[in-house]
Amino acid sequence: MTSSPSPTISAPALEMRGITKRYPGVIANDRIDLTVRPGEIHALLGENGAGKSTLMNILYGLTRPDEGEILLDGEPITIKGPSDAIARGISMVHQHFMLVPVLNVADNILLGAETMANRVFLDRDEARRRIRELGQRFGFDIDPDETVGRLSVGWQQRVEILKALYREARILVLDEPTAVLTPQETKEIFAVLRRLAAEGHSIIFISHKLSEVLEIADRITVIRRGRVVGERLPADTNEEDLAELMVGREVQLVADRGESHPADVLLSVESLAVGDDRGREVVHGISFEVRAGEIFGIAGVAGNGQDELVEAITGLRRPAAGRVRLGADDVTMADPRQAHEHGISFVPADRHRFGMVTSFSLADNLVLTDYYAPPYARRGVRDDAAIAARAEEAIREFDIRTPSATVTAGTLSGGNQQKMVVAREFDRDLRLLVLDQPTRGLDVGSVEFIHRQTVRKRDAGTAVLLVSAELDEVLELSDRIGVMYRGKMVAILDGPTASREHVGLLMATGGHETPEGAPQGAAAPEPRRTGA
Amino acid sequence: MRSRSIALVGLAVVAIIASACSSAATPVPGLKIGLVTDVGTLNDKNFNQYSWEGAQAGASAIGAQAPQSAVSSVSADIAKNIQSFVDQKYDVIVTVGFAAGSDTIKAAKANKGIKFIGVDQSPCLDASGVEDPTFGCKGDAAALLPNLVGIQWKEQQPGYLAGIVAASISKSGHIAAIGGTAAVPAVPNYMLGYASGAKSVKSSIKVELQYISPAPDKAAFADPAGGTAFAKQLLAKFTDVDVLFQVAGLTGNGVLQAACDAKIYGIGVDVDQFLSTPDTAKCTVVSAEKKLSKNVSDQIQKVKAGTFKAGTAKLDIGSNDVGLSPFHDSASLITPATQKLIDDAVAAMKAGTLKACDENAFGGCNIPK
Amino acid sequence: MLTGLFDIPVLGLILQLLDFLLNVVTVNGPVILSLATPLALGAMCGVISERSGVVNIGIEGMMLASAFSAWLVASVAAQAFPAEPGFFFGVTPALLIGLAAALATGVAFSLVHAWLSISIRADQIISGTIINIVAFGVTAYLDLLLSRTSQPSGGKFVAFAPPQALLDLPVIGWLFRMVLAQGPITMAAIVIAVVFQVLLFRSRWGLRTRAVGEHPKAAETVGIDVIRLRYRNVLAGGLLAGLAGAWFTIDFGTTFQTGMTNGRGFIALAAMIFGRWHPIGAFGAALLFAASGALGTAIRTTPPPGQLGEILISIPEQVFSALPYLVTIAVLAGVVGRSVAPAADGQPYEREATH
Amino acid sequence: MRVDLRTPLARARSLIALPAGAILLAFIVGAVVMLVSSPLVTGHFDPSLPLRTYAAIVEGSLLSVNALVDTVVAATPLILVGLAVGLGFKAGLFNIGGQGQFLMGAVASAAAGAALAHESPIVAITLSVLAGVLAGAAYGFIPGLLKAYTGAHEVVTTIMLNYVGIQVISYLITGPLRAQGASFARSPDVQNAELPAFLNVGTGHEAHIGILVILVVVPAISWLLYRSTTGFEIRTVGANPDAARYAGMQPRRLVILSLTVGGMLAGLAGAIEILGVSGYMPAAYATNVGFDAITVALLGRATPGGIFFSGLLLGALRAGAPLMQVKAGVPVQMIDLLQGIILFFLTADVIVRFVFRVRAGHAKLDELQTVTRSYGSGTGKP
Repeated sequence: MTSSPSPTISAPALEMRGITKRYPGVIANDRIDLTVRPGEIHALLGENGAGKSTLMNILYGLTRPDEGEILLDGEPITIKGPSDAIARGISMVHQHFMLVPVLNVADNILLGAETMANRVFLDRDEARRRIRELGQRFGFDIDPDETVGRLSVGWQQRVEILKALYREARILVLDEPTAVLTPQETKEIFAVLRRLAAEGHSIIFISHKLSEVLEIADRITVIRRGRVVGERLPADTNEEDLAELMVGREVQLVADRGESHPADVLLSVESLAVGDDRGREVVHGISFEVRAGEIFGIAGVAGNGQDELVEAITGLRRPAAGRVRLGADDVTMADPRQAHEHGISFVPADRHRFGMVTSFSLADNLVLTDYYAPPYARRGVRDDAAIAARAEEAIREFDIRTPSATVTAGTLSGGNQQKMVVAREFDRDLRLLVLDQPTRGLDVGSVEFIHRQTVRKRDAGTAVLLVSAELDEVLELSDRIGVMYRGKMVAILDGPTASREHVGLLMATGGHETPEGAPQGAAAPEPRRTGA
Repeated sequence: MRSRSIALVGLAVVAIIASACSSAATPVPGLKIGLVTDVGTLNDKNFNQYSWEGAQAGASAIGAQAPQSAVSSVSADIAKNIQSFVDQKYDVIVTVGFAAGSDTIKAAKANKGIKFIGVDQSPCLDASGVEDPTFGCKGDAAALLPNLVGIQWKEQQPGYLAGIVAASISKSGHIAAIGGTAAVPAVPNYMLGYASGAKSVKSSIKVELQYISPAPDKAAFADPAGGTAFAKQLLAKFTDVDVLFQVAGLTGNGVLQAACDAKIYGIGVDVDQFLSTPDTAKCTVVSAEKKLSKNVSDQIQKVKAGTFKAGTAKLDIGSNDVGLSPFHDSASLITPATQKLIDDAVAAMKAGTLKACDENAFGGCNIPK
Repeated sequence: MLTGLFDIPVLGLILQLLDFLLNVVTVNGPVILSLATPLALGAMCGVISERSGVVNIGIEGMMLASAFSAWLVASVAAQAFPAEPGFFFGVTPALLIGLAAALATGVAFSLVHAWLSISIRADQIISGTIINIVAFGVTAYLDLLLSRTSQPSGGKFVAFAPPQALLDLPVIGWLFRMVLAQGPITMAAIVIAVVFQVLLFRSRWGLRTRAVGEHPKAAETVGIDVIRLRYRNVLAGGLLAGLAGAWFTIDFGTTFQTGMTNGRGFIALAAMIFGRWHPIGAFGAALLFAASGALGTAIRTTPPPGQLGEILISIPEQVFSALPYLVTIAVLAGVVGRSVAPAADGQPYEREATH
Repeated sequence: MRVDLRTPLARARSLIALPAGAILLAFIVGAVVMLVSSPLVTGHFDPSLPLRTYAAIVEGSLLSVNALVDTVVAATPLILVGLAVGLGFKAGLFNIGGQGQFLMGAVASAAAGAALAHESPIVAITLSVLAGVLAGAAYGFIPGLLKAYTGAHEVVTTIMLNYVGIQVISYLITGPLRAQGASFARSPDVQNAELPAFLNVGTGHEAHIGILVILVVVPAISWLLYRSTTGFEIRTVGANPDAARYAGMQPRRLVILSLTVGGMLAGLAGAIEILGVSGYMPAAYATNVGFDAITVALLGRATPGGIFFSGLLLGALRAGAPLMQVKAGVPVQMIDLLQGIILFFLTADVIVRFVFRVRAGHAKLDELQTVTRSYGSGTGKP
């Protein structure tokens, strides 16, 4: 893009021209142009898998482009690796923080850009001094000796930004920086970013969240399927426009989910308290009910206890207190097998970790939770014919694109893998369907398919518990919406009438007038460990 | 590409089979002598190695072709190796070590036409001629298995002589012997003889008898570093010990190393260690020898000469099959008085008036509780 | 002065035991330290490699191969360059050449391990197993063949002789005897442990090593070449294993014997774990394991008098031989505190950002 | 996807292409080593030495009934312990403890055999074998339990237990189990518990009935892994422990089960060796079966069928070793070396692919990915 819509006259700090990167079978980046000016916050907007990360990995030297060139201050350069990028003033804050949890803040920041007392030894005193100074300059007070693993996610992100500043980065790339933040933390980080931009740093802000992009960016580049499909100034655009660019057609933000006909209460959760892996309580006495034939959506910023709640209901995690009932049955202490046999189906958030075995055949994966029971097995002996028949049926019914049922599941596309999980979990005699981020990272077609299937299950009288970090997904599908904030259910709203703004506010503040989580002193940071 | 590798494999197979068939023929005149080692290696500076040297010497003495060795790397190899020599129609098979005893008896029983020489073995048979599971040894091995001779030694005799030397050269009156393990009779035999020899010179002498390992394992016989460490520890505790007798194979070579490091006297075992382990020659005063190589060689020559005598050959000082090595550089340490003590003891043992230790029915030493 | 208390039931027994332990350790300090040397060096080979994320169970094989080449090369060199032992540690050109050969062998074997586990991302435990099997096979094979020719040894380093006045000092004289009356490799091991400990936690290399072992991706994103750092560390580990091997044949002893490391590489592995992947900790664990062996020996050779002696003698001596292994299992199981490996230990690193 | 469209024959070829290539390359490297060292073997440079060596191995392991009997007898423990290691791989575990489990089985069956030496053979054999199996199982159970409940990594615990096992045996055989009257430390004769020979060709090469166990065990383990739901669970835990938990399986139970069953197999092998081959247990019983079995399991890609054939191959090498020494004068350690090199080329399959231009399917064991994975992850608790 040579004709920039920006009125700024300063020369571009960074230009990427005609960047192309091909992987077997896909073109991740197709002749992408990107121009970033000094002091500009430039948003790179696109769906998951649109090619944003590839582009940034190329900029950072983690991946080599097949074609195209990169110009820094008008000079063409080649970036051979991260150290090369860093040396040229380009730094990156990755979506999954690149911090070593067991090391302290200072060591994490020093790593790779060590301040040396002599040829061999580090000068930690000097490093601490510089870190404190930098932090104060950008409005936060950080303890360089705190172990990073003990910091909250928001503070970890500040460490990441400090890392970049310590390296005197002029161009700072942030990949989905708000994905794991609370709205309050997001606000704080935005303040930091604005300050950085004011000091002349260029910031590339990667996101797929329209509202954030509109709030923070000076300029927005939208990419779709590896191509730049448009550039906008926030003043000249709106969410609908950006969404259309991003997804490639007019998106109906509210899908037709029909009317629900809820019946009796099926799932009832009473004062449920759940601890995390380290034994700290992260779900504090939650109560709610889901009726047969309704979709109960749980909205909330990721990391507010949703995962633990879902794992407690599906038996993967033992609750610390409270009760979970399914109809007349007490399933509080059920293990996954018992939960399954009570008619609970679960589509987990991380399908590669929980939902499937990539080295197993599609057929084996389709019976992963039912393998032990008739018709797939009798008295401990598998019935391969029945398993094969089941696979054929599921492939047909759920439109799983595969050459056969015997291929290993790992060779399927993400969408087809999720269809496989959905086929297994939806297509059985079940009472409660628990969906945790069921469409994360999927293409639009698969998303629609899964949403349709979900509504169908509801209409068939199944109780559905839907957890999603995508507020839009929750709003789109839910008959009722519970909002989780810091391990508590702060509100339960009627789905069709809930307003986006209201839910968003609840997610961000928990319903209090003044948002909690005012800046915390670095001396006593909230000891919350990231899941990354 | 595929055809290339198939051709390669095919060629190899043909070549191997062809050479296997061709090499099966061509008989060589004279006795074919094979040696099966105990678990370990051939160069163990111990039974395996000196039996092997004996087999070589014996073969050349009778003009037979050079003997062949088969090393046993695990316990199960011993029987397999013996069988392999049997299959190849060897005439004399030497097996080394007490652990090979059972397999040697079995093979000797099944192959009466082959002569077996069992080093450090004493065939113990029941009346029916199989190995006696109760170790009563009621059967007459010489009659039941006329093709097997087990060689054993009265190690207590050279041990006794070494004890005389040790007591005579010790200034502190405190000496020690370190054995690999008490679980192998030869070791306590040496050591108990050593103790009584020393006491015969000076009844007040203090003698430390210590064993490195409870079992005849690697630590006992194949761990020189462990032997050095054990000896150093002993010497650290008894700082006045000034003569150290090793009865622990390769582990014992480490013991001699420790003696050298501590600048005290060492006494070698089995062979003349002044010659066999030159690294520690400077502190090796003498060695308590059994003439292993010579005895194996003798047995082979007896086979050739037709004087082969089955049963257990318990070799002793009477036939000079055990004794002390030359003193080499240490000759000046040996006073005429000491030499006389040695000569007298040898004469008395030969005459049968002196027992080197509390001997049991099998010619070994009774181990005191 | 404590002996008066020895008659008190139970407590008296414990006091007697402490007295005995103290006695064993003081008397045998130098032996314990020299026996700990190959364990400590082997363990530090493990530390340096695993701190960067490469599991190394091939220490045993690396030590064995190095012991063999130190012996063989020193022996050949002694014939080529005959020389009188020098003043310091009885050094001769042959010994130095042998030492160099041991180090080179350690590096060569660790290069194989590095290539397999870093470059082609093979399972690191299998790679270590290969090292062990090949090292044993090749040394045993050659040793047997070489024994058919008579091969005099190339001699050995001798222990340093500190001034007697130093050793006679009250109380600390013992310490001087323990540390100074040692061969060069033992002394080097002490120095290496201290230097390595300081470097690991205070130098750029140490920081990077720890980061790579915990979170290689994070290290890569700040411009650290994970692959190169791992290679370097594994090869440096090979140097340490080589030094440990040389200890067997040109420092503590003079001859090579098939399989002579006799499982000490695996005790080194145990020391590394027990020492919680710290150089000093590993050294301490090695000392402890060596002391455990010395204790077993002391109980048999010179048991303490009285009831304590009876109790100790009634313990099968195999218990003391098995102690390092049992302690390691207990540590791993968290019975005696927990020892946690670097987070990325054993995981191959793939450089290209995956999509 | 591609694999699926091939004919079974092509699949079979792709399965054995890499192992076969690795073996061939190892033999070539071994030949080079022999060639270089031939002056030390025969006193002069001898280009025919490698050929004579391999010829002797082939003759001693294949070219006669006796040779074949030897091969099968030598292969039996390798296959059994190989299955123990392979089963571990399937469950995502690296069982280096085959050696210790084998030895425990051996000593237990020796003890039982000695105690039952005068019972009827059926009773004596049955109970002695059982004792070995149970002892092996117990020795596999320990690392399983430690792994399941404390996260202690099985690689380290099993190595440690191997060495502990040596000391246990030293204690037992020099102490309570020592045969009275025997001149050296060994257990008493098992007498009636000895496994009878079913095929005795009258030449000292006996096939004892123990080898028939293979005909039962190999299909049984295969059935367990691929036909039973428990096997499905084991394979799931091995491939993805989190998914196994999600699917309602009990990873801890399966970890313990896999190592215990592995211990049973290794213990059985130990029992068969003592009752069928040696007849008693010496204090310094030496074996290398634990490490041989790792090669067997890897060469057989952890599948029972593969382990059967690779066990036979290594058994043949072991069976041919005596004749190799006798006829070619090459030290037995050449077999160890060959084995290490086979393992090397198996692991460094890039070399095999390069040399033979093999385009076979991915050879790495999927199961192995989980083996070292848990090594550093803190507890590694399933």
